[in-house]
Amino acid sequence: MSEGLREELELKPALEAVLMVVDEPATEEHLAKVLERPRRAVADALRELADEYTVQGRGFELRLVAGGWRFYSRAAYADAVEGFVLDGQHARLTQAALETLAVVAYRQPVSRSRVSAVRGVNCDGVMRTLLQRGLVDEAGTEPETGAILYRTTNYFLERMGLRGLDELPELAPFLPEADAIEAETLEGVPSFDPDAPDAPETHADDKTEM
Amino acid sequence: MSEGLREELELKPALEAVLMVVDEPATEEHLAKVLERPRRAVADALRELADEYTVQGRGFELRLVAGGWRFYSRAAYADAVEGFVLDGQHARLTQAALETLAVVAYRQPVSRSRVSAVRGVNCDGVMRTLLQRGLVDEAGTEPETGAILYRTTNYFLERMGLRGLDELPELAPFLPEADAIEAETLEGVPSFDPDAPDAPETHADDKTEM
Amino acid sequence: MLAEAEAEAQPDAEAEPDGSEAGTAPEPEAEPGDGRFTVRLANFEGPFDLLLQLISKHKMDVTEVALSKVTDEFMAHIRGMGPDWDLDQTTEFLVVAATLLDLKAARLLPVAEVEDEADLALLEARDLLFARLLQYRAYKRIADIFSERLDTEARRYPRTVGLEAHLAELLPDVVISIGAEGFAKLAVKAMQPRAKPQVYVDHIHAPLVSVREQAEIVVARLREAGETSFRVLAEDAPDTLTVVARFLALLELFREKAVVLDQDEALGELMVRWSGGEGDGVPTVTDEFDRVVTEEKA
Repeated sequence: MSEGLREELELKPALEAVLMVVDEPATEEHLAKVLERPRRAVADALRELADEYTVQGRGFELRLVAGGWRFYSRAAYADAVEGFVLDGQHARLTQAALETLAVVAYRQPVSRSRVSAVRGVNCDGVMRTLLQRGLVDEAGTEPETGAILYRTTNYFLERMGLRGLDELPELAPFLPEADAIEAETLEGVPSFDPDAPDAPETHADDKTEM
Repeated sequence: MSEGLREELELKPALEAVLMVVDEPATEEHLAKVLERPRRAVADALRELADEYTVQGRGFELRLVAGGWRFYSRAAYADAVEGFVLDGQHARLTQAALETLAVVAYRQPVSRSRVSAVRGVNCDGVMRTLLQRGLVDEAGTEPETGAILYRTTNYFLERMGLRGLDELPELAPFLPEADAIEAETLEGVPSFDPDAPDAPETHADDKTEM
Repeated sequence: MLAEAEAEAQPDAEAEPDGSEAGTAPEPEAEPGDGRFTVRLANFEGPFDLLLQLISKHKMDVTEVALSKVTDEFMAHIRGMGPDWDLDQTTEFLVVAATLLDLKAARLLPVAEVEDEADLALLEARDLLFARLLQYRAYKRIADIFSERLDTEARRYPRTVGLEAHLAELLPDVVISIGAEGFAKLAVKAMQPRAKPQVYVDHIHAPLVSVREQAEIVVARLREAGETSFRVLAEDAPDTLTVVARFLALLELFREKAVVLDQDEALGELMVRWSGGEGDGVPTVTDEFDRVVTEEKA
């Protein structure tokens, strides 16, 4: 990271920015390294922030759990959070989650990067949701790349009302006719498009879905 | 939810606690329903919180984007965040894609051929890119011609940081002789909200004198 | 003149395509050229965009702009940029230059008083072209604003942290309401192969029409009919280009004194009479119009 970062940025808001969006708890070492500050300063700043939030009666808190720092909802407001999580709105999957689930179902076992390549968008966040909802789980790793593979679960079958994967409908009847594809393809891309993905792997990062 | 919740909890920290766990922008209606408070009170509290974070110079901000509220890291600390978050960086759009997106944004729902007519070149390939990136989607067909119509998505609003389409800048100032242009161009494009954090009028003015 | 004054106020006006031209060296503290195209004409010097603006504000007459010179300058500019040439800039130039050309053509056509509907239509067409140009420029500026906003927004990251395990357990059961068939359709849609990028050039190169070939058709018909109108001769032409080719063939035949042309009034019916005799030989129609247009010096 640039020399400028260390000079210009205040430590506390920089820590707040990072911790607000990182997925996994961050260790003091890692934070100190990326922000180029002494670990001691980082540790002090984190504790000061945590105290500020408590003093100000914020609904969130900054906690050190198992060696890493992370924002959590404050326990006093657990009822509100649970009410939100329990809300019926969470029974439904987003369109992105459904599509990703469909790709996993028909391509399993499959890695996240393969799914991203097929869908043309980064699917990391969505895959996390599907894991969390128990609809997919991990099924070993790809021998060549070491990438984690995913498959659908029994819970998925249950929610779909299927007895087994062999009851998933064949895709063939839903495929557009060959000539229809060709016509559509020709009509669809007459102009040069420097944006079009040449390497799906890289393109997949263009957009991250939640 | 229990009668107790409404009585005991302060609204602002309860909102903070809930917003810690939201995955996608949360609407004021949804938050009001879950917390059992009037929408007006929820809306006011959210705005007060957003102001507090700005006044206190926090590294995060609370924003209303695409109809919902959520926490973001503040732009000033992007370098620090990027030290941790590797994905989520967006590939830039080409000039052609940006222009097509601009026409769709103001003319939606609009067919490809109408967009091509404005830009003077075929836009099919570019439209496909925008579809793939989730910035536009299909919105039915034109009754007379059967041509597919396109509109911008919520994801477009999110990427642009807009609350809604009514925040798009006015087109009229960019047309030197507005009265010479078909009137429909000018309809339905109110100006950016002058209260918006980064008053886009200033961008607009920068661009007017070339 | 005004154009120069405005051009000077605009830093981009100093952009040097290749720095080879003497006498226009940028000022010492001026920023290095950003690769933007600059037009140099007898009556104008400055960025292309400024030229458009002046035309749009009626401060310059499009008929006084030497488009061929603008085109030559642009080609030089693109060459000067070498491998760094910009497809977007080139495309934009083509779009705008084509519109300017339309506009200029419309302005150059003779217009007397607005008497009949044809004249009105001509004026309307001209206004439409003009409107199209302005509209395109408006969207281009909006696109710049979009680009800025997208860049700014990309520096803000949303919180998308997963639920803690104890909360995730509370989540209600997932409801998948689209059914197995809907699910399969969704899979097909999601897995549909994306088209590979291709460069289609059909819209750039119209199919070639040979004036020589069209001349043979015209000669054959005239020999048979003796005299007919150009309208009849061009009646079955599949496209405008063929009509043009047949007209050019007529000009060539006229030059060879193989036809006699007669038109009573401007824009009236053009009558064509064969005067090339009975022999089998086809009068010489050169390939003048068929040759690939080579680059012309400005």
